Amino acid sequence: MAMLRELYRHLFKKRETVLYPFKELDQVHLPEGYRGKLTYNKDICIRCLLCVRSCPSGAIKEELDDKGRKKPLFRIDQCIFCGTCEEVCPVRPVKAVVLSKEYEIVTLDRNSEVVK
Amino acid sequence: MSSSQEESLVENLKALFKDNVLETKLPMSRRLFVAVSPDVYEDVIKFLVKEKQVTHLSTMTGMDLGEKIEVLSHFFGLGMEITIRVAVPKEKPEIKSIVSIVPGAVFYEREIHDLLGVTFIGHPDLARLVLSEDWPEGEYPLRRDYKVQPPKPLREV
Amino acid sequence: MSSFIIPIGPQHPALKEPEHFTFFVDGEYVTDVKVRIGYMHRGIEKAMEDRTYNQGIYLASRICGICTEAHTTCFVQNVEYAMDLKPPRRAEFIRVILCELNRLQSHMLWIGAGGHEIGFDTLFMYLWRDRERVLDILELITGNRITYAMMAVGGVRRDITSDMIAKIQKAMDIVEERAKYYKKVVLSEQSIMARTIGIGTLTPREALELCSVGPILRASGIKSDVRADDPYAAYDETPFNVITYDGCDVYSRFLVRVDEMFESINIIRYCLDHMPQDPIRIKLVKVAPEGEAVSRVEAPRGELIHYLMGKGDVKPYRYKIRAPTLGILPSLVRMLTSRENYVVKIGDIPAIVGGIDPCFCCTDRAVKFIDVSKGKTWSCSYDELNKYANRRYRKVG
Amino acid sequence: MDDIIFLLQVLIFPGLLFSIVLAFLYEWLDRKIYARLQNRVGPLYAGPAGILQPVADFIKLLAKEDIVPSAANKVIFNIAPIMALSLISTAVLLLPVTGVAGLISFDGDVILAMALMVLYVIVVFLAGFFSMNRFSTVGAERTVLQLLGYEIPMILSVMSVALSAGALSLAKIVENRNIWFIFGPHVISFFVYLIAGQAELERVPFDIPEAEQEIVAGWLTEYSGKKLALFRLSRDIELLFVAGLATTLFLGGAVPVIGGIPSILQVAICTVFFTLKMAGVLFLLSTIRALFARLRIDQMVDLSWKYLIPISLLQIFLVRLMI
Repeated sequence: MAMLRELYRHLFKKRETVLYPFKELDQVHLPEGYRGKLTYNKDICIRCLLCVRSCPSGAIKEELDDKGRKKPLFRIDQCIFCGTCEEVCPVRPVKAVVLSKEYEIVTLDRNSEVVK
Repeated sequence: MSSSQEESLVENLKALFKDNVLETKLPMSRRLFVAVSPDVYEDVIKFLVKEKQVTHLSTMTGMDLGEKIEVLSHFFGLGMEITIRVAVPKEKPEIKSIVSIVPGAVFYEREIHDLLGVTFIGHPDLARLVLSEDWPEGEYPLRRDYKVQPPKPLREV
Repeated sequence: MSSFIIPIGPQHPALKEPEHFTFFVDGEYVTDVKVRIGYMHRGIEKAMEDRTYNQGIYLASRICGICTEAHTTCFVQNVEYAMDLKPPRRAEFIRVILCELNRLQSHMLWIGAGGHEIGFDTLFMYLWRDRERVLDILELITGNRITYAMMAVGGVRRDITSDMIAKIQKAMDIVEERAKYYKKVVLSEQSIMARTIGIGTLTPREALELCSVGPILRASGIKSDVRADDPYAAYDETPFNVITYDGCDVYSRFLVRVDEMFESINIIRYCLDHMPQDPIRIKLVKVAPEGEAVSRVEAPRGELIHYLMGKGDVKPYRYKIRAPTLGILPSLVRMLTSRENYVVKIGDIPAIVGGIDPCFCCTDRAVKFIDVSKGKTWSCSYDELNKYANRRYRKVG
Repeated sequence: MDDIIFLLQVLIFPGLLFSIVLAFLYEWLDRKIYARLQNRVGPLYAGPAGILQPVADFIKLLAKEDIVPSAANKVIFNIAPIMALSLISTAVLLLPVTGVAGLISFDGDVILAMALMVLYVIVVFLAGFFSMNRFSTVGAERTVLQLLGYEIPMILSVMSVALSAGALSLAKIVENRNIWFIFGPHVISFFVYLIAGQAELERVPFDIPEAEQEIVAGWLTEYSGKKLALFRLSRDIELLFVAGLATTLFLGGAVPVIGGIPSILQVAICTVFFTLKMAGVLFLLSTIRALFARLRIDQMVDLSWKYLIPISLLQIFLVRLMI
C-alpha cells in the first residue's frame, strides 16, 4: 500500500512518454556532443586514410575515386558511433569527418547506408 | 597494504616449497605472480586458503603458450591479487582440481576444460559449460592452433 | 521419487537473457537445479587477440551493455598497468564519475527489474522512468546513452565542462530525492517484503566459500568492495561507505543496492567538487611491453577482473575476462537448491535469479565468429526454419 | 413475437453483443487507468485514444496461426475456450443492467452466478491440465489451489449481502437495497469481494496461475490464435461480470426507477448508471493491480484463510445482529 498516494498523484500528471515517431518531435532533445551519423567532407579530405586504419569495427573501407586516388568509404550499417575517425582526422581547423546529430538512420537496405 | 607483506608472502612460499616455486614477480603494488610446479600446485593453494585465509578466488585463466598450457588462479586476499600459475604439457593437459579446497572454482574449471581442453582430476562434473552440445570433440577454440571457420548458412543444415 | 522437470530458458519471460536452468521440482518445491550457459557466446576473448589495444576498448565496451563503463575502465586500466603509465588525475576523476553514473543507472535498472520479477510492474515503470535522468546525463557527457566510448588508454576522451557540472548536480538532486522515496517504498511495502525476506538465503560462510562477489557478498554481511580493498582510479581519495546488510536474502540485496545509490550520488558530488585542473589525456606508445597485468574493478554487479598477457605487440596475446555473474553462479546454484530448513518454491525462482542481477551477456564469451555476416546475407524461408526446428527438437527430445 | 424479442435481447442488448462491446471497452479502460497510474500512455493509436485497441488485438489473434500441441488432449483442448466463453457470457445475462431484474432472473440466481464462476475455473483447469505442457500443468494446479483460497471469502461476502436483503435473487437484492447497503457494514464485505474478485480474475497480486516470470503464461501457455482470442475475450467478459456483480450487490445496481418517463429512456438511464458504477469498481480493481507485488501461492492461500475468511465471517455476524 506504500505507493497509493504516488499512484493517484500520477493520475493527473502529464505522461512521461514522448510520442516520438508521430508527434512531439520537438521534445526529442540531443546534447551538444551527440554522436550521430557521420558526415564526410571530401573537398577538404587529405586522403591520409588514418580513419580506415583506426576504425574499431572495420566500417571504413578504402575505395578508389574517379581519378584513381584512394579515398575512404563509410558504411553506416557497421558503424558503432565511437567517433575515433573524427578524433584521428588530422585536417584542421574543420575536420573532414564529423559526427553529426542525425539519428534517424533506419533503412531497409543495409547497402544503401553509405557515406562517400 | 605495504609491499613488505607481499615480499613476506613470497619468502614464506619459498621457504615452504623451495625449488618448486619457479618464479615470482611483483610488477606493481598489490599484484603478485607466483609460478609453481604442478607437483605442489594443490599444496600451495591449500596453504593459501587454509593457513593464510586467502579464500576469494577471483577467477581462473587458461592460456595456450605453444607447448604448454598455463592455468592461472587469481586469488584476492591479504590486500593483494595473488596469481598462482602452473603449466601443464599440451600433450597431456591434466591437473588436479582445486574444487575440494575452493568450492567456488567449479565453473572456472569447467570453462577452462571447455575452451582449452585441460582435464581437472577430481572435478565433480566437467560437462560443457559455454560451448554448444554439437561442438566437435577435441577442438578447443582458445588454443592458438584453432582456426576459425566461417559458419555455414542455415539452409544447408 | 521421480521428479517433475521444469526447464527454464533459454527463452523464458523471467530471464532477460538466454541461459538455461533445469529445475527438478516436487509439487511447488525445487529439489535440484542444473545450470547451462553459453547461449550468448560471442567469442570476445578470442576476438580481443585480433584487435589493437585501441580497438579493443570498443570491443570491451560491448561485452555488456549495462556495465559497459566498468568493462572499459577495467580494460584501459589493464593496458595502463601493462605499459606502466599513469593517466592524469583529472582523467581518473572523470572515470570515477562515469563509473558511478553507470552504477547508478544499473542499480536503478535492477531495482526496477527486481520489482518486475516479483510482479511489481509499477515500481519497474517508475524506476526506469527516473533512470532516464541518469542516462540523459551520461549522454550529455559522452554523447551516447549506452556504449559511451569514453575511455582511452592514458585518459578519457571528453572533458566535463563547468556547465555540465551544474546540470549533473541538478540531476543528482532529483535522483537522490527519488532514491529516498524508493527506499521508503522498499522499507514499507508489505508485498515486496513477503516475496523477498528469507528468500535465496546465502550464509556468509557459504558466500565466502563459493567466492561470491559484489552486492551478493555485501548482502551476506561481508565487507568486500574492490573500490575499498584494491582502490583504482580516484577511489583512493574518495570517501564512501561499503554498504553491508546481514539478512543474507533477496531483501538485503534490494537494500544494499538502494543504499549504494546514495553512495554513488555522494561520490559523484565529491568528484565534481574536487576534480583537479589537469589535462585529460596523455600521448602514448601503442605497443605494450612483454608482460602481464591483472585489473580489478567493482562493476555494478560485483568484482570484475580482466587479465592481460602481452608479448610486445600492438595486440594482446591473451585477454581473459571474468564477468561478475560467473563468480556468482556457484552461489546461485546453492541458493536455488532446497536443503535442511530451507525450501525453494517455484514462485521464488524469479526473485532469486533476478536477485543476483544476472548478466549472462557478460558471462558468455569466447569463440570467435567475427567478420561473418559482413557482406553476406542469410535467407531462410519459414518452411526451412520450421523443418530445421523440427529436426533439431526431435533429436534432442 | 415475444420469443424473437427475447432472442434479440439475449444476442444483442443486454446480452452477448452488448457485453462483448462493454468488455472490450472495459479492457481498454483498465489498460488506460493502469497506464496512467504508472505515468505511461497505454493504448494510443487504434481509434480515438486507442479505444479500439482490444478489438484490434482480438482481430489480430483471430488471424494468427492456431497450433494444437500433438501431446494435448485434442477434444478438451479445443472445446475449453468455447466452454469458457459460453459459461461466462451466460453469467453476464444474470446482471441487472437495464433495471431491477436481469435477463434471466429467478429466485436463487445468486447461487447460479457463483456456480458459473467456479465452473469457469474448472474449465480453465482442464484447459491447462490437458495442454500437456509443464508450465500449463503447474498453472492449472495453481488455479485450483487459488480457487480454494478465494472462493469461500467471496461466497461469504456475497451471502452476507443476500442475508441482509433477505433474498437469494439479484433482482430482490436490488429492490431491497437501502442506504445501509452502501455505507453500512457491507463496506467490509465489498473489499473482501474486491480482493477475491481480483483473485478470480487472476490479476496482480493474484496472477499466480499465469505468473509470467515464473511459469510463462501458466495455463494459457499452449493456446494460440483463435482459441487464445476466445480465452482473452472470456476473461474480458469475466472482468465485466465481476465488476457487474459488485455493482449489483454492493452499490445498489442500476439507479432507482424514476416514474413517469418512457420505458426506453428509463432503460437507457439505468444502463448508463450501471456502466458508470462498474467503471468505478474497475478503477478500484486497476488500482489494486498497480499497487502490489505478486504474492506466492502459499501466501495467497494463507491470506485468504487467515484474514479474509475470518473478516467475512465477522461481517456476516454483524449483518445478522443488525437485521
